[in-house]
Amino acid sequence: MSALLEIEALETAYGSSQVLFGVSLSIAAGEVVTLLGRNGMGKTTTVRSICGLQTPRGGSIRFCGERIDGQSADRIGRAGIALVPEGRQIFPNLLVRENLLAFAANRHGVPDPWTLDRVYAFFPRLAERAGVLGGRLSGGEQQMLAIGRALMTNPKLLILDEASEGLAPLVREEIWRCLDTLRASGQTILVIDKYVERLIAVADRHTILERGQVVWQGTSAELDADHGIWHRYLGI
Amino acid sequence: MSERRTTLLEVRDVSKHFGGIYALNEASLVLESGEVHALIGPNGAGKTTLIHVLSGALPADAGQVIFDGNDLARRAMHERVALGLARSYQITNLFSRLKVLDNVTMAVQSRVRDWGSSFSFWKPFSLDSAIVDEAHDLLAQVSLTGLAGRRASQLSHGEQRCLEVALVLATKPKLLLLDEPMAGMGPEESVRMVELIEHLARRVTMLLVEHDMDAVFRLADRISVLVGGRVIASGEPAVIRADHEVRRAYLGDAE
Amino acid sequence: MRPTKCLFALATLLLLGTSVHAAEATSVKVGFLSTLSGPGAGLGIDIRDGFNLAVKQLNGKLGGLPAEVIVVDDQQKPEVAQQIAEKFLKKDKVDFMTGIVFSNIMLAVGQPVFDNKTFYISANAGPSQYAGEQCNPYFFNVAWQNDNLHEAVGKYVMDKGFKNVVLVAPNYPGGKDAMVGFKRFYKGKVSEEIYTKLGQLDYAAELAQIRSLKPDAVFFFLPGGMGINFVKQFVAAGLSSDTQLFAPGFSADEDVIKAVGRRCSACSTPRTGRTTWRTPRTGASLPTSRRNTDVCPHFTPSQGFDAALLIDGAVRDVKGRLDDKEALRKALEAKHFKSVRGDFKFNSNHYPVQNYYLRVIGRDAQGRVTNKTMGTVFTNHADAYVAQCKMK
Amino acid sequence: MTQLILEQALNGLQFGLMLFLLAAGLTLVFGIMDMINLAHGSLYMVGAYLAAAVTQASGSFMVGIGTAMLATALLGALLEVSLLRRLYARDHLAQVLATFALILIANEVVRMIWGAQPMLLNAPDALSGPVSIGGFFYPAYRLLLIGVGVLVAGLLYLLVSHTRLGMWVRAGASNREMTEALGVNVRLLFTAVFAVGAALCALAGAMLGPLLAVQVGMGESILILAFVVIVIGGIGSIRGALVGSLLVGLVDTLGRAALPSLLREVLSPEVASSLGPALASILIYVLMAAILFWRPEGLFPARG
Amino acid sequence: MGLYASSPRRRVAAAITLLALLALPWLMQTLDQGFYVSFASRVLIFALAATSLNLVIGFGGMISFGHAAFFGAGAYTVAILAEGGVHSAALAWPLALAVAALLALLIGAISLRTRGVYFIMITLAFAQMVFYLIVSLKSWGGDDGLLLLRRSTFGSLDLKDDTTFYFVVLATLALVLLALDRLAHSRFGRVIQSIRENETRMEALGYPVFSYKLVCFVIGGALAGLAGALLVNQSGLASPNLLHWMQSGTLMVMIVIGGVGSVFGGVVGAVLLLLCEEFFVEISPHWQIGLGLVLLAVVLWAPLGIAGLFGWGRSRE
Repeated sequence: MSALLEIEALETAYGSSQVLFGVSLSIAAGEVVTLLGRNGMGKTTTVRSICGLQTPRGGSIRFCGERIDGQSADRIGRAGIALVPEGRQIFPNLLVRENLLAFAANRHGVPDPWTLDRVYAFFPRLAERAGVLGGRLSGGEQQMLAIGRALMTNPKLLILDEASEGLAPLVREEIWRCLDTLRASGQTILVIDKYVERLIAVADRHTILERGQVVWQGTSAELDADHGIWHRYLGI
Repeated sequence: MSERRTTLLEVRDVSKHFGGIYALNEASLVLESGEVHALIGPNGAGKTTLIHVLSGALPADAGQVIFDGNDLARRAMHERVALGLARSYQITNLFSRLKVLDNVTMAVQSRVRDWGSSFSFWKPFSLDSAIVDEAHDLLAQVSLTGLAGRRASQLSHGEQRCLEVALVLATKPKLLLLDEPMAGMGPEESVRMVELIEHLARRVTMLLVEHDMDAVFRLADRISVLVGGRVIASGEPAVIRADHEVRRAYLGDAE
Repeated sequence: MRPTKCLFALATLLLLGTSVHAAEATSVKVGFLSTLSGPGAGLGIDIRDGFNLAVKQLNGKLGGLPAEVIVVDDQQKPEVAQQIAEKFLKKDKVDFMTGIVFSNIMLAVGQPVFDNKTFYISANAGPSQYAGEQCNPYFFNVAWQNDNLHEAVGKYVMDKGFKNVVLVAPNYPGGKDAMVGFKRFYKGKVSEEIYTKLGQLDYAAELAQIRSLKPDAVFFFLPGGMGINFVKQFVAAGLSSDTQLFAPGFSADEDVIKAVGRRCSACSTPRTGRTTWRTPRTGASLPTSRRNTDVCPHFTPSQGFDAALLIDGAVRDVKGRLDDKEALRKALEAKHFKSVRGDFKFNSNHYPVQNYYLRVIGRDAQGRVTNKTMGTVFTNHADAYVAQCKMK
Repeated sequence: MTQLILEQALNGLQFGLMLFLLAAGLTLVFGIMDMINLAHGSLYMVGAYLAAAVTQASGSFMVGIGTAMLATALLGALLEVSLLRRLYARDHLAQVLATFALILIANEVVRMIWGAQPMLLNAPDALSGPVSIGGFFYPAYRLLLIGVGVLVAGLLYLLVSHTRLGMWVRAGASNREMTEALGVNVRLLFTAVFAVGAALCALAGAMLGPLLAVQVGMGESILILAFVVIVIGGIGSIRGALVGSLLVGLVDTLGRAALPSLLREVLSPEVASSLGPALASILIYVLMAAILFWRPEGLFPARG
Repeated sequence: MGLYASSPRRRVAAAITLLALLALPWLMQTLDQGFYVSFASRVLIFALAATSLNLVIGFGGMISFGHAAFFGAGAYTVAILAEGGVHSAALAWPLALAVAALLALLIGAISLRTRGVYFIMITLAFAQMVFYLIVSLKSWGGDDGLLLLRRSTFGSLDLKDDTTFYFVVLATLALVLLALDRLAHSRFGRVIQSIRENETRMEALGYPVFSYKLVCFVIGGALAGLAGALLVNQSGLASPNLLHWMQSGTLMVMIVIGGVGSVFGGVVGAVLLLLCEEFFVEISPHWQIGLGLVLLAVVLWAPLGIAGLFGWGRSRE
């Protein structure tokens, strides 16, 4: 399995405060990988660095073998990385349909591309709300829309930051099921969330960040076997 | 902690929504004077919103906040500070182009009850030596004495967080709202900050919002857990640690 | 250098320094302050060209002395004009000033000029104040008093039996004078006096108002580009079929005719000059820097031309002794030149007494649009304020 | 009386729609880039001069307008890439001053090329007369302006609400970072928006040229009105710009037409005749201050 | 305050400048260039107006685009009073100051509720209101402005004399600059400058930010009114163009060229700008292209203005 995304010794800072201290991580095509850790440990910063929203101070990021660190966010987006950001950040002034259509693309010639219809079939709720302004959606619907919007770009790598944060249990479950389906279809995914138990079922491998450094990496089986790790790095 | 304590702050069913999303949903909370009360919860739970509502930066949509016997509903931010309610910021929020000492003197000078108002147009500030002396005292308390002449922007992140605390302290608050004082700090800096807060805890009541659980369990007398804009649990650290709901909220435990 | 020669030089210098007013000036300095940019620029440029043409024909001299004409644009702003005037008076120390087009600018500049005892020869602006109570020995006007042309229109409109008239003018002294002047001789019904902003260019609202009033004639006084726009929009609004348009001479000058073309066949305008002045005295024509003057007769430059001739005559009369203000004033009053647009003489308030003619825009023999002289409205007409003038 | 009101309403509509041409570009630049561009009025002036010059040279008004729009769009894009882009991140004071400097430069350059006097730009002869609508005459050219205004508003509506470009523009206005992360080159998009805004300026300048005057400084007074419009409408909102334009156009025209006579009903003629025009001319600024006071974000805030 | 360097060197420079300015009329009379005495008065008056705006923008951080309203209000107050027969400077000038202050209080109280761009636009809107109001009121001269046929009288001083008037202007400006320098280092000055640096933080420290800003805005407006009162005496005309937004823009240009937030920034900018206008206009009628380019360059590369270049103003980050 060749690495789709390869991060080495990534360092990122906001002004005078450094957040990442040499994060290394690799994701192979078709893999689902999680990024775990408590709040403020650098998960979102890692994701923002990958997407070009934050310029790294050191280290390298390769995607499909090409260096992408330091490139502009739109080039990285077109290269095939799509982000479902923390807090959804759907466009409140665009209709649901427009949120999806605006970014529809199949730049890499995926044989069975995501289209509006396919997203609607995937999230029937969005089809019902197609003509509603994004800002009027509930939290769960917004998350579906954010995922759908990312899928419309037919990305090689889908990144979800806080995939189920702030959602009601039933909605949360629906999001998980989506990830299951996407994984089954071969989509490469990097996901950040807190529900370790559920993530163990969804993902192949896990990475735990603590104060800007990778402190543990392993497979789902390994994480499942050692609940002590949860409590050390993730619990209260 | 057996002495009788009086209620300093009472938050009653406060709600705040942005568009269709509730950031605070009938949140209630009681703080007793003298305690360090930690507020924890996942991202987006409404912690910072609650701090904003308490400090007056955002108006609440519903509910009541009683501080030291005063209903805060219609009080502007600066009036709340005068009552003794001061806040720090999650993202460092200083006078970055000013010198460290001037940052603190600005904060000290704000106490109208001690110095009178600042509508003084002619007398040079350099004659207000009492204010400057007090500022030096405060800098000593947060161990920034040697850096008084630097610009705030030239300080390291950890030093800036300490300066932030000094600014809040300078207003001589009865209640200190500390919003993630350890955010973005390295390990050593965190330790220093914990020590500083521990030191302050003897003098002032605190509401501490923090993600660093080690720090929270070390510092807090009581902990409230905010999830989905609602306080789901409130109690002593051991009780919270064992609380089923809290574990679910934090770990997704399906036990 | 021999000491005697040195002494002689020194003595000459002293003589020059102490007895300047007794000596002849070596040149004539004229401060030409006018509106040369913006929508009101047309008139100012014409006057400047006329003035310069005269100086050129006099071989660069006025009254036999080398002429130095400093031309500055006032941007149609009173406070800009004031600063320039101050500079003319205190720095350049000009002997004469001229050029101002707009009365509001004239009024803003006048007092300091007079206080400085510098002669102002107006080639256009003729505010009622300076004709009446505030008349001044240092102010001469070779064109007309503001009201005069409007009086002529008023008389004509009255004579022709129009019964219901709407008046349009900008809200500034010249505009108010125009209304007063018109009504001095027109005694019929004025259904509305519309004051617009000075420099206004869109008259949609005013035209709608005129349409609703259904007048049989409209008298407008809108100098420069304002007039062009008004006529264009008046015709475009379809008002020209029912309503006769009247304007004072400069509002139907060549600029306007060219811009408006044949659409303005309804315009009637009184003028002060009887004939075209294209070939005055020396037979030269206007410089063609701005337009081809052969197209049709053009009036405004003659005002500048006359101003130059007046200065020329007066300077000649006093034999270059420009510091003898009293003599210079007498010489100016004597007006020793013949105006190219038909003769006139100065009244006691230094405003002209002259004939006023009516012109109608039409086509000449070659089919070109022009304005034709139709007849005399006033003969040896003076202004209405002269009685109030107690010239010191 | 009804006819008068109708005619004045048409006048207001015409004025408002022309303002809209200016405000549309301005509001997008303002809303998306958070950039105060005082030089917008200069683009209007340059557009008008180009239109006049090309019309004189070619003899065709249409060619004049087309060329002016293209050339001004190009100029706008050039300006954006070379200069304005550096100002997006700067504070408003820097933006105000830098674009104020552009006004000075543009005015002088135009004065150097075309001289200080107004340029002549006449409407095609066919449109110089009146047409009869519903029993009264109305200038054909003004009707054309209304038509063009409605057409452009319609096209802009289609562009903004029914094309991907429009979606990107709206998306970029509300969340630039996310729009970029989804693969849209927002910098290029902004340049394009700026160019379109410049072309609309040129169109407004060329269309208003025959009605007003093509002269140096023509952009400044109308620029302020355009700012009033977008502040009323909500910065960044095309719909707000349209509503704001029509509101300003109608309030201004009807205010000037009706206020003096309304006042005459209640006040003495002298007071009314001096107060009427004064009140009428400040009406739109009162409107703007009132709207800002009660709805500080304008009528249609663009950011959710 | 740390933002200002108040060095002895600066005091010496100020003293030398003052001496030079005191000697200027004598020098100009000797050279037979009396015009420049009057011109210098004008420059100093604009320096005062720019300084008043610098207090608002540079010190208070309020980007007011309507300062011309206060400038014009002062001028019109004096002209209107003169029209009514009041020529005493002791009465008219303080009244001009008061009228401008009152106008600033009114405009500020409403405008300061808004932020950022909206503040810029609402101050502009108010200034436009004042402009159009004056333009439409025929009894106050309308478009033409109001002539002031004689200068104010000031006790036994003969203000009609250009030199005397110059000294009055110079004294006024010097006093205002001294006061401003004191203010910059006073408690109030510290508060408004800190508000400029970080408004929310000042609010969070318990300062009633709105009141401080309003007071600063009113002082700025009042001083602009004083400048207007002097200007109408210098020029003899209260013109509506004094109230025009381009006038606000010009004052802004002055302080940006001179140095935003530096005590002498307004003076430096006004002197430079007016001198350029006076002398370059004779070199080329298109000198404003140069001005525009210089302004662009200052904005892009020297955001602290001339004062910043020479380190007179607040030091750079």
